[in-house]
Amino acid sequence: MDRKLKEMLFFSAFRGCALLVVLSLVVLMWYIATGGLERLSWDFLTEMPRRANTEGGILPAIVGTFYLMLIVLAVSVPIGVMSAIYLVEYEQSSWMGRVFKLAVYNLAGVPSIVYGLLGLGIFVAFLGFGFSLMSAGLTLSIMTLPLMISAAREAIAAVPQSVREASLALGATKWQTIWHHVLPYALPGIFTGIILSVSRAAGETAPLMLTGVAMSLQRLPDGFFDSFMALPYHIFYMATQSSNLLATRPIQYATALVLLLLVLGMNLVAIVMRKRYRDRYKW
Amino acid sequence: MTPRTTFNHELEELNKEITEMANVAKTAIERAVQMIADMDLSLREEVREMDRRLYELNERIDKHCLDIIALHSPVAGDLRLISACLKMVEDLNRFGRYAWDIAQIVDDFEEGKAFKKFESLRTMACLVVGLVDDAVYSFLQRDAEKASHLHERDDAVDALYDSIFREILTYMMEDPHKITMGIDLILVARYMERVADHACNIGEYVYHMVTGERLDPKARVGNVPQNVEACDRLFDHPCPRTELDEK
Amino acid sequence: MTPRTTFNHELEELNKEITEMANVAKTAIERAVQMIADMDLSLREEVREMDRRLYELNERIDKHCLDIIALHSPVAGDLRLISACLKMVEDLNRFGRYAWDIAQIVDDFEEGKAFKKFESLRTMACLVVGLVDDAVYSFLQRDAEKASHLHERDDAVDALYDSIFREILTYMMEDPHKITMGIDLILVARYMERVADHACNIGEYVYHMVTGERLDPKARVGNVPQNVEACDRLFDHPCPRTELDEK
Amino acid sequence: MTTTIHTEDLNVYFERNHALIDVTMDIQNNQVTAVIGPSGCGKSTFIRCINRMNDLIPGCVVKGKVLVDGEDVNDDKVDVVDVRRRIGMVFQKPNPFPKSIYENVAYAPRLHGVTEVVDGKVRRRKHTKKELDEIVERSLRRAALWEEVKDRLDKSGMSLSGGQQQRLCIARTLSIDPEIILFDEPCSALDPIATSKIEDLLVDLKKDYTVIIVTHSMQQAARISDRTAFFYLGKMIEMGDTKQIFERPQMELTEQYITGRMG
Amino acid sequence: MTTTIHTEDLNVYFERNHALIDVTMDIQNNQVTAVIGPSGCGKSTFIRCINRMNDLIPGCVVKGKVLVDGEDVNDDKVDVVDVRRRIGMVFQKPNPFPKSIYENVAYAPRLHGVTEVVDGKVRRRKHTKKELDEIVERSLRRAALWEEVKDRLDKSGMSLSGGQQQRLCIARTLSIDPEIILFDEPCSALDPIATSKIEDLLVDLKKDYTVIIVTHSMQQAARISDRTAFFYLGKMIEMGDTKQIFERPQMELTEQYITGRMG
Amino acid sequence: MAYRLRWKGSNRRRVRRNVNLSPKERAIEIALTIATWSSVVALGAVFAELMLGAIPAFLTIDIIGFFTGTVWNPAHPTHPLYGILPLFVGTLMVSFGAAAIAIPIGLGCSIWLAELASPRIRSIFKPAIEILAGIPSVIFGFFALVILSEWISIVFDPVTKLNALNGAIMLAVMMIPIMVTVAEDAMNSVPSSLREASLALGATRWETLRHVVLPAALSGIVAAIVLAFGRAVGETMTVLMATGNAPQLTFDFLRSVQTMTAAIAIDFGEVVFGSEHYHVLFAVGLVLFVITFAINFLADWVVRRYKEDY
Ligand SMILES: Nc1ncnc2c1ncn2[C@@H]1O[C@H](COP(=O)(O)OP(=O)(O)OP(=O)(O)O)[C@@H](O)[C@H]1O
Ligand SMILES: Nc1ncnc2c1ncn2[C@@H]1O[C@H](COP(=O)(O)OP(=O)(O)OP(=O)(O)O)[C@@H](O)[C@H]1O
Ligand SMILES: [Mg+2]
Ligand SMILES: [Mg+2]
Ligand SMILES: O=P([O-])([O-])[O-]
Repeated sequence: MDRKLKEMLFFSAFRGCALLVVLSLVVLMWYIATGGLERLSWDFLTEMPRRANTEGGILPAIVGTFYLMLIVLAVSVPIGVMSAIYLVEYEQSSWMGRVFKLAVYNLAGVPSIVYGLLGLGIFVAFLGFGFSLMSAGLTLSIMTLPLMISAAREAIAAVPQSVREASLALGATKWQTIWHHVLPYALPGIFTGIILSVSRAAGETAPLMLTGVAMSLQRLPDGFFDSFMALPYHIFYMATQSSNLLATRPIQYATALVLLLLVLGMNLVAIVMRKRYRDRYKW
Repeated sequence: MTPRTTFNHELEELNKEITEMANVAKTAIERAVQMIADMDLSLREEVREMDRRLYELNERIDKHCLDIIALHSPVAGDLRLISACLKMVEDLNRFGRYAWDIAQIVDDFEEGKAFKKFESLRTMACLVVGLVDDAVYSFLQRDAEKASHLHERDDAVDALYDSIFREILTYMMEDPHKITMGIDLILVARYMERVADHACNIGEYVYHMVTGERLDPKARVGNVPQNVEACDRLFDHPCPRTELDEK
Repeated sequence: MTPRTTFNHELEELNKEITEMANVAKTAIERAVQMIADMDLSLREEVREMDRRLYELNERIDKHCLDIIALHSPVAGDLRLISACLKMVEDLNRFGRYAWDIAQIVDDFEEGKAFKKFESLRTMACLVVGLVDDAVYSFLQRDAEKASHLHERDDAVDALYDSIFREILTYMMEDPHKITMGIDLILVARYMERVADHACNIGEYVYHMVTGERLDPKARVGNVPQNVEACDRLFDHPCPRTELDEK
Repeated sequence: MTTTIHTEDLNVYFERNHALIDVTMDIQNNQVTAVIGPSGCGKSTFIRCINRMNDLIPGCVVKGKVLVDGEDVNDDKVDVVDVRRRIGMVFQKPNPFPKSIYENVAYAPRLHGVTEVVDGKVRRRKHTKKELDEIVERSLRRAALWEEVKDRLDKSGMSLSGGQQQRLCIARTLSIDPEIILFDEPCSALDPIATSKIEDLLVDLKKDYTVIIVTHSMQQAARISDRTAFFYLGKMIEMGDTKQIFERPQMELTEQYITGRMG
Repeated sequence: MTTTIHTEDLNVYFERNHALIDVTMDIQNNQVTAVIGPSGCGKSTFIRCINRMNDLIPGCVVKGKVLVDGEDVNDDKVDVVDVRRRIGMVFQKPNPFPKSIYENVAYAPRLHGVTEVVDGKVRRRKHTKKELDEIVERSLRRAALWEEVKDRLDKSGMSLSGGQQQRLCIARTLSIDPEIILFDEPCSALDPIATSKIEDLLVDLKKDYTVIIVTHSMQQAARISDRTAFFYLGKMIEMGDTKQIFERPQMELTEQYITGRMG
Repeated sequence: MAYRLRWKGSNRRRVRRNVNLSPKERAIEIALTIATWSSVVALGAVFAELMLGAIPAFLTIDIIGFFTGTVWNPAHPTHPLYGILPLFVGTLMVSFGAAAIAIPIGLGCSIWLAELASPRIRSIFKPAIEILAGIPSVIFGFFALVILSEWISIVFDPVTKLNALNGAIMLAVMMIPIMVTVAEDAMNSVPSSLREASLALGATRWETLRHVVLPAALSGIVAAIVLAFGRAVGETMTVLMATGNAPQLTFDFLRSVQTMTAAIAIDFGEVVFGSEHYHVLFAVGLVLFVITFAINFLADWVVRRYKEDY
């Protein structure tokens, strides 16, 4: 019967697609992993780069990325979560909601390089932070803010209205309701959003290029207004600009592997958390 | 669109059955009274047949009412209708019994014409047939007003029964040979009195069915002129309201 | 835990009421018969009181049954119980009426001891009280077996009535002065026959209530030895089964 | 065209859970058969066996026979798609497709096309527009919905009220002219007024179809069904005429359940 | 401690939608009052006026008086939080907090603390552990749930069955010892057996509380309530003793609705 | 990244407020309002800054030439040419190329995942794909630069090793996880009751998928495509490293191209603050911003226009 045949043909094609996707990603990871493991060592992680990055480790890059994550965590998270709470629980005039929706929805899709321009214009030039950790960190913070807000907002809005009503009907005040019920139940979702945002910031390169990431430093940044190195930029730099591209390939691979592990690890945590959260609260 | 087709259908069925039963019961009483009036013994078998039919209908409607209650959980007006039916059938069934009892007694009479002499018995028969007729009518027409006035006429019947009883007693004392017949007459009167009683019961049920209120028992106390004038008409047209049957 | 507390509670209430009514009805009949047996006219007021009480209970239980149907949509056994109650109350009420009727007649007697002479009337009274007793018992005990046998005894009562009727007739023919009393006696017999009839009705309801089946009308045809031997016991102990009342 | 159903020693397992135990029963045609019982007793599982919807549940094993007109639907040789075409199903929550009302009803006929015999050869062709229009109108009329929607057949099925949606689902099922229609708690998401419309429709449908309905509401079973089956803990406890079940059930359990004394 | 409620010319508007029109009614204490009516007639809106849950709905305007023990809860001077503490509410879908059973019940008492008068001064303090334990046990007992959960108070409230969850919600409401308890279709998500347990509980609760219940099921209203109010299109059509409403309603509309002839 | 920017219940109206707020409650509300406004300001700054940066450029250079010029040579010491067309075409080539590869494969994969894969496989596959969506772009760029380009040069023997095809393929691999997660979500959120309804009418699984699930999920699928496309347009590092960075106007996939993002990233390395070049780069950024803005709007419009309520 042709109806059956059609079904079979299409379904095989879909299986083929899936296989292709798996294959391509496995290949990618395989190359990075095998290439990177060659050079990866404890020393590589804990030493300063030497001789124009051709030797030594990548400690400043790791630390720089870590600092960036810290700034994002400190700036974007509280503002993002608070905004999300306000938007879900308090906001009541329709125009403000619309403006917000517009801003957040569209700014999430704006290319990261554009945020780089912003950072350059405002933090580096206008506010005079110069090419520093602070400029880069704040830029990344603003870049991840839409992601943060919408993640937190979704998590908060996913707490069913019935829980709020239950709490209010017991004579709890609005804030008590939010604090005792909405936030705790939304927390895993918010955390997921936080981790995703921070890991996105960790892997982002383009804005850093405009806000002062350094090609090579023999030291750790000694403050938030110092210049810094970062893992993704280090990969880019070593792969395209450094003096001896071929000789430093192992370093490039290893750095890529480190970044990959860092970001994937964080994402994994986020996803496991979300899954557990979903299992835990089945409304 | 009124929903609940099945339920409405069942209620219609029930209504048809009870209408049939009411008409049969009424006719049975009328035939029995006709037998007294005209000594028309040919009606005997007919009355018996109707008695049987009433018994059957009693069973059937009873079961039907229970079905409806069990399956459709009627409330309000529907429930009152069904409860009225449940009770009414017993009374209607009794009509049949009494009609048959009367028919049997009339049948036994040696001196058929005896009844004719008892004007008051005739009057009573008139009253009772009128009562039954009105009871059935009030049910079919859902006429609470009419139903509420049956009691008053029943009181008239009761009074009449008392006087008939005394009359026949005197009559028997005068001529002991009439004792058998006298007793028969008394029983007939007694039966008719019972019929009137049951007709009143029907009135009570109808009243409750239509209004949702119980008929105030105190209303029974009041005494009302006895409407006997319709009597002759009744005897000439035994089923004056058969046009209702189609309802 | 059996749920539906309210419903169960209502059913219990209903059961209590109907038990009370059954006992009052039974007692009323017993007292009436006692009046015949012992010419104990002092019981008259008591019977009247019971008649009144029965009338009240009739209204009340009726209403209660409707409440339960309207509010709780009973099915199966519960529904059968309620339908049985709905019908039974009418019969029990009749018991009261007849008891009162009997009481009134007995009261009228000039020659009170007349009854004593009529052994068969006494026998009949025995039978009837036994029937009523058993009808009530079968209801209280949900005893379908017992309920199904009431008919047979009713046939005995009917037969007895016929013979009493003839007997009294002869008696009246012999002595025309006894006519009034004769008629009274016949009416008493008649009333008792009716009571037996109603007791049978109760039996039918109980049978249906317990088994869910209708009592086969053909079972009525069968004739069964008349259990008259319990009679004397009855007259000595008018309420032989009062221990059930607590149930 | 109507059909009898006969199940024999039907057993259903979900992994370790024995959800249906030795159900043997007969369902007559042109009747409404109601299936009642407490939650989780296997009512849904039972009717989903009849059109093999349980196939969709991973880990569900069905043993025993379900004979529809003498043919075992569980047989490997039987075409599931065809079984489902012959045995329609209406679900608990109204689930119209998010398409227009017309498309909802025309969907299945379009899929199946018309099977004709031309010159002795069996041929499948598409419906003409006119044929489809007719099918849609007929089905909607049959589902007592035509009058309410005839002026807006191109509106989304989702724009209807709950009760209308459910009738649309019924019309959709009728469009392929099934022999049997299964209803799984079709009114539990509806209010009393919508419910009573659906009930009327069900009673009307039995003239032409064999109808099986699972319901939580005993009153509903009482109101509309001719026969009632009572399930408890995966077993069929009692089956009989609805009147008999509700007036004098044979089993103690049934009486307990219908009088609300279970639990 | 119980309370009477009296509403006067209560009107509720949702934007342009006039959802409740001139509702004037009296609710007596220690009774179960049922509110019935077709879908969308304003039943929920009505009871949500009593504990001001409508405040949560954007665009909802409430006019008229709701006097609880003579005090207008709609008054601006009245503390909403306090109103809600005194008037408990149980919702359609069981909505326990995803906390342990114990925490679910202990939540509200913890919030409110104990108000004591020490040395002539009003003082608020926290409950001691023992007091809390007592409250939890008492509330759960009152909700007929204690026996079923006493061994697993630390398990999540979500792990209970639907009927148990609903009773947990009731226990939670009882924990603050409200004067009035409002139920908005508390059984519509439950099966008949669970429903009948809740109904029993409701009847039991009226000994100590004033109970108002919105229900879709007329049978339920009939079974458990003392008085019944019938709403239609935002108006209160009739209110009276449940027996009277179900045996001889005064209004034609009421009769149509309860006999299922509406629509 | 599985979070789609979806907003529920947006049309809010005034609710009745509690007049008797405790001081604590009031303070909290104020704090939250401040936080919210600061994020509004921060986000508004993005647009404002772009405008401010770009305006001087539009004042000094030929606007028409900017949009129609075919040569991009801003670094020329005397006659810098600011024709954005080569960059624009480069961007479109790479992203459309990527879309052409990613859409069919991604769609097939998401259908497989949503409809055919067994629950166990799905429960592993879905998170895996989500994790991959988080791989930093620089790593894809690195892979394209080092490995993929080698393979392409073996197969096609192109003019330059780093070319548009290289970028397109790599971008496609990047797009697929984003697409799959969002599209699979959309298909998954089609209630199974619709599937059951169709199957119960005697439809096959393919027919059910084709006529019921896909139409119902259409808005989500289109949104997935548009979203992924938007990411491709805005992607910087991958194209920067993969396409060879030659700002030439070409339609040959085997030649090097430069995208707008890459141009900004590269050129900022050497521009002087406040120079004309500096402001032109802001102008390019503004164009990019407008394009992605438009794409997002499109996605939003599609979702709303074809959204099915079930
Ligand atoms: N998909 C499934 N996977 C595992 N077990 C299932 C599944 N569906 C049903 N069951 C189990 O099978 C038994 C019967 O379920 P079924 O859905 O048939 O009950 P039901 O009578 O329809 O109940 P309800 O009235 O709640 O719909 C239950 O014990 C249930 O837990
Ligand atoms: N949040 C809301 N916004 C706008 N209108 C509403 C809202 N809530 C209810 N309404 C409207 O108010 C009217 C009454 O609604 P309400 O929820 O009180 O009805 P109900 O009787 O509880 O119905 P149901 O039985 O379906 O719960 C309806 O017409 C409804 O459309
Ligand atoms: Mg089910
Ligand atoms: Mg409501
Ligand atoms: O039915 P009755 O014997 O009382 O007329």
